Amino acid sequence: MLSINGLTKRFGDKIAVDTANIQINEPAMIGIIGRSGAGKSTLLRMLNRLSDASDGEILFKNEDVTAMRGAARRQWQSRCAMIFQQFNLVPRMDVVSNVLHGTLNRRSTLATMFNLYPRSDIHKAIDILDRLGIAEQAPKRAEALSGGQQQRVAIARALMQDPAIILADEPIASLDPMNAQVVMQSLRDIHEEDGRMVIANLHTLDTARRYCDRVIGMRDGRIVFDGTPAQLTTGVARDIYGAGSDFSEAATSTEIETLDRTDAPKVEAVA
Amino acid sequence: MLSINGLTKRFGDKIAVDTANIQINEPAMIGIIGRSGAGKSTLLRMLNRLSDASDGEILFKNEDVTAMRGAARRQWQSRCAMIFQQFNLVPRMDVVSNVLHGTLNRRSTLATMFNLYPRSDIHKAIDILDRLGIAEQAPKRAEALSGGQQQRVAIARALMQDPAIILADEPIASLDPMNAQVVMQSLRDIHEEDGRMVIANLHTLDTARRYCDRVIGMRDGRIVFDGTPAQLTTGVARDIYGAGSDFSEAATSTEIETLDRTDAPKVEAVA
Amino acid sequence: MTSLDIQASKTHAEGLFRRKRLFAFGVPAVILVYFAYIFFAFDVPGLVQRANMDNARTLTSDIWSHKVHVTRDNRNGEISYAVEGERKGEYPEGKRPAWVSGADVITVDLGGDTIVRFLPDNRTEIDVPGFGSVEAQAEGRTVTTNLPSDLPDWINASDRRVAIATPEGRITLTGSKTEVFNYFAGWELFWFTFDSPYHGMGFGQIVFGEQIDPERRNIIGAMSDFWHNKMWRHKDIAWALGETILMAFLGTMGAAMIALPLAFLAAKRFAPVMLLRTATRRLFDFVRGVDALIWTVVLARAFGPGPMTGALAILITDTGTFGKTFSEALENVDDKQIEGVTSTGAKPLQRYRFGVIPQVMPVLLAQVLYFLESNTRSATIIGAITGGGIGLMLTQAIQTQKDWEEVAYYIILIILMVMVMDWLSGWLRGKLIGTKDG
Amino acid sequence: MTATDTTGRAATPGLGDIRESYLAQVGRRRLYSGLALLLFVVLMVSGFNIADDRNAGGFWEGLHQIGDYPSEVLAEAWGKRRDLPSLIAKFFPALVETINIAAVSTIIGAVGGLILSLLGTRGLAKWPRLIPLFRRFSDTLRAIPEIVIALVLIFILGGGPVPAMIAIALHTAGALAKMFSEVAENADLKPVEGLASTGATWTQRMLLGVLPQVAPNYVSYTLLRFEINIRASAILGFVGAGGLGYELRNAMAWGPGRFDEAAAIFVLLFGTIVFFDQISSRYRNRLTEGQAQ
Amino acid sequence: QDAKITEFRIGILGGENAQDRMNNYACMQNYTTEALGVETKLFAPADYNGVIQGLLGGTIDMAWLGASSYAATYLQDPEAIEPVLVKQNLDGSIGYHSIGFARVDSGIEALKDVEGKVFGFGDPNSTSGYLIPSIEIPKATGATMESGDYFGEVKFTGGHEQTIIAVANGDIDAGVTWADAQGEWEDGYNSGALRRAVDAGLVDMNDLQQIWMSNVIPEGPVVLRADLPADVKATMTELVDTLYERDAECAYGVAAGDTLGFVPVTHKTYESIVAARQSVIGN
Ligand SMILES: Nc1ncnc2c1ncn2[C@@H]1O[C@H](COP(=O)(O)OP(=O)(O)OP(=O)(O)O)[C@@H](O)[C@H]1O
Ligand SMILES: Nc1ncnc2c1ncn2[C@@H]1O[C@H](COP(=O)(O)OP(=O)(O)OP(=O)(O)O)[C@@H](O)[C@H]1O
Ligand SMILES: [Mg+2]
Ligand SMILES: [Mg+2]
Ligand SMILES: O=P([O-])([O-])[O-]
Repeated sequence: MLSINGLTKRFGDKIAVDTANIQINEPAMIGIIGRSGAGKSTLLRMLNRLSDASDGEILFKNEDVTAMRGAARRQWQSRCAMIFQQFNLVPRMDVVSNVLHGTLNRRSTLATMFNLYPRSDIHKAIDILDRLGIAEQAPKRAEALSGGQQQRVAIARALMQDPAIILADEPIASLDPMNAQVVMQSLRDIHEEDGRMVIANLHTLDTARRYCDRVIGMRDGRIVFDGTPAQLTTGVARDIYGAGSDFSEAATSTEIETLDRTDAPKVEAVA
Repeated sequence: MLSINGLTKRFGDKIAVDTANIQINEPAMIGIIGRSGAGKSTLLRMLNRLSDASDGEILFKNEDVTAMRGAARRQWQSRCAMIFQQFNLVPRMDVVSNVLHGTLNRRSTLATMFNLYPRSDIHKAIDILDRLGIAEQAPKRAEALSGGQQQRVAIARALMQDPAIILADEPIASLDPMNAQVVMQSLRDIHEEDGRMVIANLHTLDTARRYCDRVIGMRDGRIVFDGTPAQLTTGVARDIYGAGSDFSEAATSTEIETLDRTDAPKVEAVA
Repeated sequence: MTSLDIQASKTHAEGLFRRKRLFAFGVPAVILVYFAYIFFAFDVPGLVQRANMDNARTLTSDIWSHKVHVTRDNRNGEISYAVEGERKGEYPEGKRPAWVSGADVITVDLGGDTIVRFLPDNRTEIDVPGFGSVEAQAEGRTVTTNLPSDLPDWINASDRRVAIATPEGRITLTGSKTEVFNYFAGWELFWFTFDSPYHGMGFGQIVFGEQIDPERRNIIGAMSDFWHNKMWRHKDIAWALGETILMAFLGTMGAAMIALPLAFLAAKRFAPVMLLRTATRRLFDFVRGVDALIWTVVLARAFGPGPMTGALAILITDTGTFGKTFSEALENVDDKQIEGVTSTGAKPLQRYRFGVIPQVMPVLLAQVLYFLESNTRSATIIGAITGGGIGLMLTQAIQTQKDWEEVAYYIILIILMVMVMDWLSGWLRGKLIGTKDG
Repeated sequence: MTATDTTGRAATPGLGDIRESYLAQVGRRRLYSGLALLLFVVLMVSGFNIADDRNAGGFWEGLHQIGDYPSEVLAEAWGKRRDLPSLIAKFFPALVETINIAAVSTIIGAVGGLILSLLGTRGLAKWPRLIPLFRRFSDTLRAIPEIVIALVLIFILGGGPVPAMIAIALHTAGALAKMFSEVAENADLKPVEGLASTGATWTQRMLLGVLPQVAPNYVSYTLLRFEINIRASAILGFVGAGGLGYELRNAMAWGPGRFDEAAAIFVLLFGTIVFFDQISSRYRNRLTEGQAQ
Repeated sequence: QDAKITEFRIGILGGENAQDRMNNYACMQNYTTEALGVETKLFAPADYNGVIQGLLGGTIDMAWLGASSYAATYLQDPEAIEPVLVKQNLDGSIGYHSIGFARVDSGIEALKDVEGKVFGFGDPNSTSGYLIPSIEIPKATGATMESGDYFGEVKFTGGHEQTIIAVANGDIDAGVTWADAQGEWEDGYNSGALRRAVDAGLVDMNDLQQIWMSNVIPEGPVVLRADLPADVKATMTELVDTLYERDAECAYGVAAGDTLGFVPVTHKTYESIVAARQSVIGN
């Protein structure tokens, strides 16, 4: 289905992604882990064609994604939604408008210039928001929402694209544990219910373990691990993170359960 | 010496200080404790005449401080120095200048405009800074100093005023435990060596106990305790803080020793 | 710290204060020296000598008062009555002020027992209380009087001209004419001129009273006569104010609309071609540097005098200013939003529309609205050069130096106009930036 | 804990309501922005037509002639380009006068604006009750175009640079007072209070407590104003006060034969404006950057 | 070329209060609208150059120019305008004079008394206010008109009215303006800038005295834009020509004082002025 062959990205001398090979044959939920600077974001940006690969190719259903230009590239981007750590919404616009940005590729430029969207799209946007549990935020400005809500708006925008693949670049890194859980669960639900492929960069091991069917580990631009969560032992993790024996998983955790084990007060989740 | 009679401050309906009566007959070191909003700052600000009393009087050596206006009031302020929680220095000016501001009341506006401070004052300022252990910071800008150093500059400015009374409004609330200790010790030394009266608002019990000859407790604007540190039992403290039986002194402590009892690393005090 | 170190510290601090003192004295001293140079370069001492305080007095009294001239032409004996001595202010045939009486001997009662009598044979008699009676006769080019040789300072007499200034009014006599000026508070003929039937009518009379002019309903007639007042020219002034605001509005908005697309060309992140970018920036610098003043002169040749020329001058200069600030704002946009929109497969225009415009709009609007107010002032000045709007009326009224009440009227209107524009732009700023979605 | 979705949904009011109210909101917004846009377009179009109508020449007829005048000037100036340096030298004193007017009025205006801004800022004012008074006063100063005061003063004081200088200074004081007080409003009051506690007078508090904080911004605004004032000073010369504007008007008015003079003056004026524009924007960048650090 | 016009634009020379100028021409505006059947607009730019530029740029159709302004326009574009009529004085002549004057109390009685003092011209494009005096006065003084050469300072006040006020106020010691030099000095002569200033109540002629007078200067022409349709030119020439007969009061306003009306004129009348202007440019 998705086949990444020898994908490489160079910034000057620096090799951010080094001949990455990944084969994905079914719409799985995949987590990419690795420490800061490992090349996770760069990989995802190449997948979405936000940046060009220096070498190698990406094939989706045997189409060469890396070769796409202009309209074809934009067409690809619309089928391959992306979610960012900082949400990357338009803060001054209302939530529904932000979600509707997911349809930009399909609509004529002129109509969208004046914010004119078909009524059916608006209904669909609100349905998606409802599915993510934030329908009542619909008329508010995006900047008025909490981080977790904003990320769910970003997911809604992604869903609005009706994409085959959803890429998520550290979607929960800016969120508190409670919101992190809600967002990850949403991604998982989307994967399970809609059967979409989800590839998420994650910087905590336990999240990857808990939500992903398959985990890819990167280190210094290279893929150093590719397997099931079960195969991801502490030893392997130490390898990926290049850490010594003092490495403790809890230090990278953002899960509520992990925190609950310490003395922090228990937090109730309220949507 | 200092006699506060029925001193009251109202902000609209709110009574911040309610008929406070305090008699101080000798230059003591006095700590005022009480929880946030108890009226400690308001009381000190009235003493320094930064704000006017709504009712009551302050007598110092039988002079009515509350009745002073204009130059007389500024004259009083120069005899009654004040130290603030946020230091209230001029951050963009050098340390010596900040200390010399303590002489403003004695100098003409024109002279200060042209930085015409007598050489003797400059020397004195540096001597004071030396006494507080920060002489080598003299030429730096105040904003370049650490919190503890800035507070010592503020104390130097107060000393420069050669005041009869030093008021200190939570002088250590913005400082880390190590700096807090240095600053409190400086105040204590000044009190002991120069025989100046020091009145300090403190929000931790143990600091008050450790450094003060006399402790005044305030609650909701009223003085609810006035006695020696020894008389300040945990029961009395609970009264002052309006806390239940779960009240623990450690929770309000900022002392290094207190912290040391927990697992925090030991810090060496460097002057 | 050792005592040696302390000593070093002290010396150091002394040095510090010496430097600070040098600075504290130096800056004012330099400014003082500069002012001294200016004092002589601008010839301030000469100016103080030349300053004409009489003019200042005329100005201040003219602003709040008016005078009615009673003039006898000594060659034909005709007597005319005119507000401010102007043709448009002349009393209609057969009418005269109430304080003038008599037929052969015309008596002008200036009030306070000061009385001027126009006698036959170009003779004039003036009663000034506490001084006595002055008699004068005009013959050919000379004036003879019974005045003694030593005169009080309010009388200025030669054999060609006599001027008497009493607290009640002024009288000047020359061979050709005898003039009496009677002063009154207020702006005369502000509402209606003498030829209007509504002159001298009260507000109530006009609104609720009987129909005054059989041809027209009172309110319509009164409005029309007020609007067409020949003396104060309310219609022309309203148009002039309108033209001034129009210049500011068209210039500012036009400039903003042109500068916005150009600013993209000047912003690094949107215009990868360096040459184009630099060219655009230099263009901005050029149109700004040439200044509205010169643009006005240049454009006047192509478009002639009028508000369009002024508007275009503002437009061109501000295109440069806006271009510069807009492109700075564009340089500082946040990438995240653009990237977010891009990642959905949006087309380039859509990227600008949703990724960039919502971000820069508040900055740009604030800037544009601020300029709208300040350009109202510029338009006043540009009008004075290119011949349009309230600016020209004001400068010319001031240059002719007589109708100071009109000048005052214009100044008040200009200040009000600028303040209203200031308020309006502030209000719009709040409305648009506070609520508008990109 | 995974039940967030359902709890979220339970709190949701009827989905239909949300749709309806959102669509209504969008409709309203479209209506308002549509109306605003329409109003703007109508204003622009009718404004353009009115201006075009009241202008002697029409916009479209004039457009192709836009280069006529400059090309005449340039042609003559180019023909006599050898005289240019001596002409520039000849008009240099007038330029100095123009710059002097701008400089003096900027200094005086800045001092006036400084005092007005301190007196008109909440938290700093010496007489808090008089704040509205000082604010209205600076508003009025700001609202009066320089030309008004200059021409009135020329009547009293006679021609020359002083009326222009006073006029620009007054306007500058008003304009700077507003910008200054916006800065002063955000000034940190802690140092001021610290100084107050030592018994410092109001002047000392402002001088030592406020000025050091606001100085970079004040200097930056003053520089910006200086650049504006050079333009103002040139324009006032054009309508009656001395300096470069006066020379420019005479040269331009005479027309062919003195276009070389006009060009020389233009070069001086343009050069000066660009020079000070560059200097002031560079310094302003430095000042504000220095502050950010 | 014979296209219909949609409006007719009259320019009025600067140097006087815009409102007064508009007032004086209001009657003319009505007659023109009546005669041409199109809207007539008046424009009163701040100075002479405004009208010159308007004529050159084709944005003004008719104006009464001064001789020097005519020469300026002619020199820049000989094809732009046609002189058609000239004002006739009460004695039938078509000339006027540049008058040098000063305050009576200044002690200045002749040009020689102005040596080292401040001398004021009007508008650079004025014949009487600049061109002629700048040629004739140096002949009388034997020095140039540069500041500091003979006169202490030479200024341009901007226009006739400003010169008169500047002299009356003492801002300048002496200045030049125009008059027909007929009638009484006390009245400001029969027509001219001084007469207008007197009529407007600006000055008292007793305060001023004449210190110099130029040779006769040909009165400036009423000009029409050359590109105007022939019938429009004919109508307007006829209208101005007969204005005095039609409405003497209006002619008084338009012609700045007492007049016998307008008579035909051609470019030939102004050849000497064109030459004079060229000679000044040559300097
Ligand atoms: N635009 C760029 N120019 C130069 N180097 C870049 C650029 N983007 C990324 N890099 C470099 O490429 C390497 C990989 O970066 P990347 O952002 O992909 O890492 P990451 O795994 O996403 O890390 P993080 O967890 O910090 O987001 C880093 O060393 C980074 O410095
Ligand atoms: N300027 C003011 N206007 C209105 N109310 C005020 C003002 N200053 C203080 N108060 C109120 O007066 C009460 C006493 O305040 P004060 O600052 O003296 O308390 P405090 O004991 O110093 O508390 P903290 O520990 O927080 O500094 C508080 O309730 C406060 O809200
Ligand atoms: Mg990353
Ligand atoms: Mg407090
Ligand atoms: O050109 P004139 O000013 O003399 O009419």
